[in-house]
Amino acid sequence: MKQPRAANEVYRLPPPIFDARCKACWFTVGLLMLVVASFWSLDLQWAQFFSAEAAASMGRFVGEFFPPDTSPAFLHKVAVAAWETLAMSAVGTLLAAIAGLALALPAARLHAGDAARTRAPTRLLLNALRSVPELVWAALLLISAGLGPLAGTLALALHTSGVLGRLFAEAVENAPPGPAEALRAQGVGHGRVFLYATLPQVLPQLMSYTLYRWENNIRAAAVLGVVGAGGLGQLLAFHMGLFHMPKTATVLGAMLLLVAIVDAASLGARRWMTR
Amino acid sequence: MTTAALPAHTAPTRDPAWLPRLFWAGACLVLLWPLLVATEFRPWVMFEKQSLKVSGQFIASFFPPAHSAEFLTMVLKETWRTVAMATAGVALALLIAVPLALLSTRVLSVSALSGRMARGPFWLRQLARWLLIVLRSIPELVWALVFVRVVGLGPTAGVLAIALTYGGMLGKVYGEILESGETHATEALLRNGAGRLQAFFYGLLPASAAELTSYTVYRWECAIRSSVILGFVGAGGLGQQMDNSMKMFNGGEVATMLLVFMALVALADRVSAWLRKVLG
Amino acid sequence: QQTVFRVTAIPDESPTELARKAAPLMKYLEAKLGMKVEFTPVTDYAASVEALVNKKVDLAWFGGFTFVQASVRSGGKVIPLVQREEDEKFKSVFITSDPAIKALADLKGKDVSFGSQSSTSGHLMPRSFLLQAGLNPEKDFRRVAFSGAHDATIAAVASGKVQAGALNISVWDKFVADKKVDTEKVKVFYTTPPYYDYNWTVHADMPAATRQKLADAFLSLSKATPEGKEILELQRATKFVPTKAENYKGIEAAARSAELL
Amino acid sequence: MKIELNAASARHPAARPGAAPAIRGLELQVAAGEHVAVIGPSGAGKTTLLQLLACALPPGAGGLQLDGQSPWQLPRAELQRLRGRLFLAPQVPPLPPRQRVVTAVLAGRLPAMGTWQSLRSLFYPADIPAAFEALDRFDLADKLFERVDRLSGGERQRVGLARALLSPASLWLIDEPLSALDPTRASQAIDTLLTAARERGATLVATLHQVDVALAHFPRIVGLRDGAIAFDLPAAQVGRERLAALYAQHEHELTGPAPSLEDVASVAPQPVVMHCR
Amino acid sequence: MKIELNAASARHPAARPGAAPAIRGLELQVAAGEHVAVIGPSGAGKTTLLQLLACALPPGAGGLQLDGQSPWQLPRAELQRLRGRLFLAPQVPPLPPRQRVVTAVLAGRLPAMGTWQSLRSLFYPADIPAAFEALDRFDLADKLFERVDRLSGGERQRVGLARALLSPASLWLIDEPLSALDPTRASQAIDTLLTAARERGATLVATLHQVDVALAHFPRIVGLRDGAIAFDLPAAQVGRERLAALYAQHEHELTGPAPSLEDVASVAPQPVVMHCR
Ligand SMILES: Nc1ncnc2c1ncn2[C@@H]1O[C@H](COP(=O)(O)OP(=O)(O)OP(=O)(O)O)[C@@H](O)[C@H]1O
Ligand SMILES: Nc1ncnc2c1ncn2[C@@H]1O[C@H](COP(=O)(O)OP(=O)(O)OP(=O)(O)O)[C@@H](O)[C@H]1O
Ligand SMILES: [Mg+2]
Ligand SMILES: [Mg+2]
Ligand SMILES: O=P([O-])([O-])[O-]
Repeated sequence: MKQPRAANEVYRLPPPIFDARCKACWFTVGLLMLVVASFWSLDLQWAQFFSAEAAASMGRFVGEFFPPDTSPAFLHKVAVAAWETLAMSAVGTLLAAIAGLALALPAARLHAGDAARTRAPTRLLLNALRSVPELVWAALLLISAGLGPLAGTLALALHTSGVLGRLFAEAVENAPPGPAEALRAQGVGHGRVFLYATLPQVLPQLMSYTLYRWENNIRAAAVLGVVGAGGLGQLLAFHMGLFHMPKTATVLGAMLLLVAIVDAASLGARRWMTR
Repeated sequence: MTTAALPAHTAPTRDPAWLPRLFWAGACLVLLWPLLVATEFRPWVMFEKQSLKVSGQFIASFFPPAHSAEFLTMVLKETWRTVAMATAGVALALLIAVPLALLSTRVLSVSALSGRMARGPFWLRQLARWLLIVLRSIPELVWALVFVRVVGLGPTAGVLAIALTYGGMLGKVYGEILESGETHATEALLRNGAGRLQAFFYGLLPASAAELTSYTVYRWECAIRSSVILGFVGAGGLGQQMDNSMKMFNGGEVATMLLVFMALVALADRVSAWLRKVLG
Repeated sequence: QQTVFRVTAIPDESPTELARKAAPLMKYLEAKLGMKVEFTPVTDYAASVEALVNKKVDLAWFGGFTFVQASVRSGGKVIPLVQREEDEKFKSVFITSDPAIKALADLKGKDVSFGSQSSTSGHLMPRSFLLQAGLNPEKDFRRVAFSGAHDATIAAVASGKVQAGALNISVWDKFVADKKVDTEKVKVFYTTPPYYDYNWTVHADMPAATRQKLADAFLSLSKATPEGKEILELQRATKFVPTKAENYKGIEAAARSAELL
Repeated sequence: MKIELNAASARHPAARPGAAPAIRGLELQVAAGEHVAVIGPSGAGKTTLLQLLACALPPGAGGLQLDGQSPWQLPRAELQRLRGRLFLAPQVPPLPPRQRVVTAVLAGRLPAMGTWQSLRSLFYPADIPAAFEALDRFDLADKLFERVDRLSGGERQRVGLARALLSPASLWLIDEPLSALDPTRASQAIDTLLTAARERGATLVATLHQVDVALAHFPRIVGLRDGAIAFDLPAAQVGRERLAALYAQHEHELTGPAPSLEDVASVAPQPVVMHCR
Repeated sequence: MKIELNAASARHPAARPGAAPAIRGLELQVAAGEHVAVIGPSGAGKTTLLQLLACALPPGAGGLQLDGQSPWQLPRAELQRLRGRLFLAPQVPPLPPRQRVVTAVLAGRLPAMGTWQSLRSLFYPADIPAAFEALDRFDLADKLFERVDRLSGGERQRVGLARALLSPASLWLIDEPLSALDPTRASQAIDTLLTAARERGATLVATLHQVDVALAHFPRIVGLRDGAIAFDLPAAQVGRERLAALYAQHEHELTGPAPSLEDVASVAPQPVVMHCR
């Protein structure tokens, strides 16, 4: 069989990609400038940071955490607080995942030809939900729901719905289009195309975002404690402010444990689903 | 040609996955109950007349947003400060996150190609994971206090605190994005003898670049929002002002700053969408 | 030779307010010390303690309890320099928006807000007097909240978020004077006995000469000069007087018995 | 379902601005119930043609009519209803990972299922016997409850085809149904598809690279090249020259004479004389 | 590269606990530079066999030796070096979306490139002429700078094959290289692969469903069925009974006599007498 050879050199570089690249170049330059300007305008004190004395001082601080307070009375208190934090973050995340899933479809452009009329308003709603920090939501809700875990839970749920809605929408937009297109060609509606074709593909992604947000919310719930929502956060702020270092260490240990559990759950869930 | 005409076997009548599904659904419901109790989940109390009235009053105090020239200049200055700290913090966080994420990604493990990861790399990966967990589960405030001791009050401690916690978060999420995408191409490269980094750049990155950048932009946006903690160590910023006005129930000021937050978030969204388009 | 003199303060009020209050004083100190003086407001009590203990600032405005914390953490290496005359007999007030609350005992089963957990007048002393009155906040109140600052406590009580709160009397007086609070709705129902509070503290490694110069600068402030008048009024002080570590033994004892130290 | 394409052109939305459309001025009439095989070199536009017919890609110019209606002029609800009567089996089986075979196959019936029923079917498969039956006709019944990402290439492809048997469509557009199948299963698959199409009177348009199979099983063959129709003939009239010209490589056109017969014939084992009936 | 499989078994890690291993007690010796075609029904274990040879799946039992070494006993660095001498082209081309063809093709050369050079090549392709040349041999040179997700199915497959030409491997494991190709391009592709393998003395193991192509081009044919070797013969000795038995359907074994010749032959156009040389 004869090997056909091209007589001409075909490979002139096509412009479009390089155009895109160059837009990217400009973007990169802009980004670098922003970073440089940031560091420059902040007048950061690096010199003091890299000295033996600095390391020793930080070491002493960390050393104060040991040994953590393991008296049964305090452990019991921490366990109760950890449970409260876990409950707040779990319920908040669950509510948010449901809301996020419901908002992801209207917020996504499901295929190239999708007019996506609901996309802009839904995105606006999602943006608004997540622009308001959890702390502010909590403060707002504290007024109507009163002190206690409910306000914290709902604050987490509201803020997280905004976050998950957006992340879910993007995961849906990024999913390989093949399976969905096949069903769409058959005239199956958006919702069912999502359930039968897109969801199985993006499920690990959604799951890992949700579990990750749960983990995040454990930390956030800790911060919310400051606003009177209780849990590990209130304990942490209390003992940290009073320089009760061994007690602080116990609280930090509990937070570490919660985060590690959720991390392991997320790892396990992903392994289980992508096996 | 013979096909189904030969009834060699008959259709099963039951889905074998049925019982486990039922069991897990039930288990979830049973687990949910104590959680709802612990959070005192009674959302209807919010819709009692008294509650509605107070929240209505507070929301009403949002209008008009504060717009005195002095306040606006202050907000402008603090906004830049916040943006600068968030940018610097995230930039430093990337230095921590990228190597750790590459280290902890299983898809890039050469030994895992053989089914099970070898012991050495397994523990190295585990170590990286734990490092990431510790980095992100210790609240920014604690880090900030550690750093105040050596760099004093001011933005340095705040930026470092953001860098460490966000390094932990970014590292973890990068790892997850890399692992939950399509890994077929990467595996093929590794199997054909390409190096780890090569496989990352030629197989994994093109498939998840959009996702990775959009997450990074999102984290930047979070850094802006979480600048409350920066105030703890005297770094200032919008978050601190917001916290202030919130505590004082100064609705007008809160409204102005929320508008600024929304604008920044919308900007981040725009950038993220554009990047997705370019990379996607 | 040091070129910048760093100052901070515990955030018993909002940082903007702190910065506003501090500005003329810093200008004054700059002139007296002959070097640049920089004031950094923080929102966390612990951060200001850590900063002074580790000599990252030279001068700090402490409450009685924060001073004790700094003294303990540094092994006695901080020196209280001056205090306001008012601080020798400082008081806290308990306020409420609930007409049913008329005495400390009525607080049982209510939501109560303190200031910051590290606050003297907003937490330690009110708690100490509550304990003396036979009330244990953790057991007897429905919920204990920490608003973070005195002005925030007023706001929390005024908005009905909590039924009662405890705070610094001078902030209360200022709010009343400035008509920032509706005294028809929010009322003081208990005022504590007096105790030693706030001071300006330096670290012990400061050269004695500088220390002296600093103390003199504070002590020579008087309402007679327009500059002194402005500063003293902002600080809500009649004049500054010398102080010493022994003054705060009582606070330390209260902190130990309330198990806060 | 009847198909009419009048001078239709189509291009992929993502194609380079300068590039020629993938389908150029195509004329095609297919009667209801007819079976047509589309053959042509790689990149000819076969897949694009099927997408055009499946209303997945709007024609850039020219007209498309299905059963006398212009789908792109229909109101959305109507279009959706029309689509419920189409079935497109893409070249790569469109199976999301983690789905079970039974769910993937039953998905073919979605247009005929109510929302509620389709939701329920996610938790408990709605019609296990039907899925079993369809799979069995492709010799795959034993994989009914397997996950689709744990199948071999050929098994996945057959799952994609089994879906067609459950769809309520009257126009089947099947893109390279045999690419991953061994000869026996290929023959079984094409028999099954043709029989099933005949049973329910569905129109069948399939693209194929197996010229021999196409000639043996389909009464009508459309040759596609560079987005245009090279020939449209009854199978018996498709001669070897036509095939040689259809599959000839581009360079040859430019630089030399039309490829000799051997070029094409060499695909088959040498002693076999192919494509001559 | 020399291959030796001694009573090797292998199962997919995700396979059901009770399921039989996909490869069972396989004996296979392939000399360096030999060209072998593996044929067999869908689900026989062809892909699994290639994965086993590519050190992608460890043998559960039995031994695998490549060039006299047991890859699974090698230290990891050695194993990875060995992998650099293997090339596995999966059944579905492993092309990440958004990548350009030139990059995807050059990725075949990664084992021979330093990290730095491979990074640089992301920004500007390192060896455009080599990629062009490789693509040209598959009649695809005009798509050099196209994005891989904007190619037709056959074009994608050829990109995957072009990658082999750039890889520094001495053992090529190619999984169904022709599944999406038309006869002419299939013939060209298989010619190119065999010529290139011969040129560099590489061992080539390819799985194929096109029995005719396998018999015509490969000197040695291995028939695989149910994870075991059904026959391993020179192409000339593979008779039609063997093929018929190889591809027979499971039901037939259980319920009826061995399939008649026509069953298999019907795959080819009727008048053609296939597989008989
Ligand atoms: N998504 C796309 N975007 C842009 N161009 C495309 C896209 N898909 C295919 N093309 C181009 O359109 C032309 C026709 O492609 P099509 O997929 O219809 O070919 P085909 O006949 O199905 O080929 P094959 O036999 O290889 O599957 C080709 O030149 C191809 O490169
Ligand atoms: N990832 C997997 N997990 C579990 N089982 C698998 C997996 N991949 C394939 N199998 C099973 O292993 C057996 C052999 O599959 P293999 O892919 O090797 O077949 P094949 O000969 O390549 O078939 P085809 O011609 O259809 O590609 C099949 O029964 C298949 O169902
Ligand atoms: Mg195609
Ligand atoms: Mg296979
Ligand atoms: O100023 P305080 O320490 O009393 O809050």
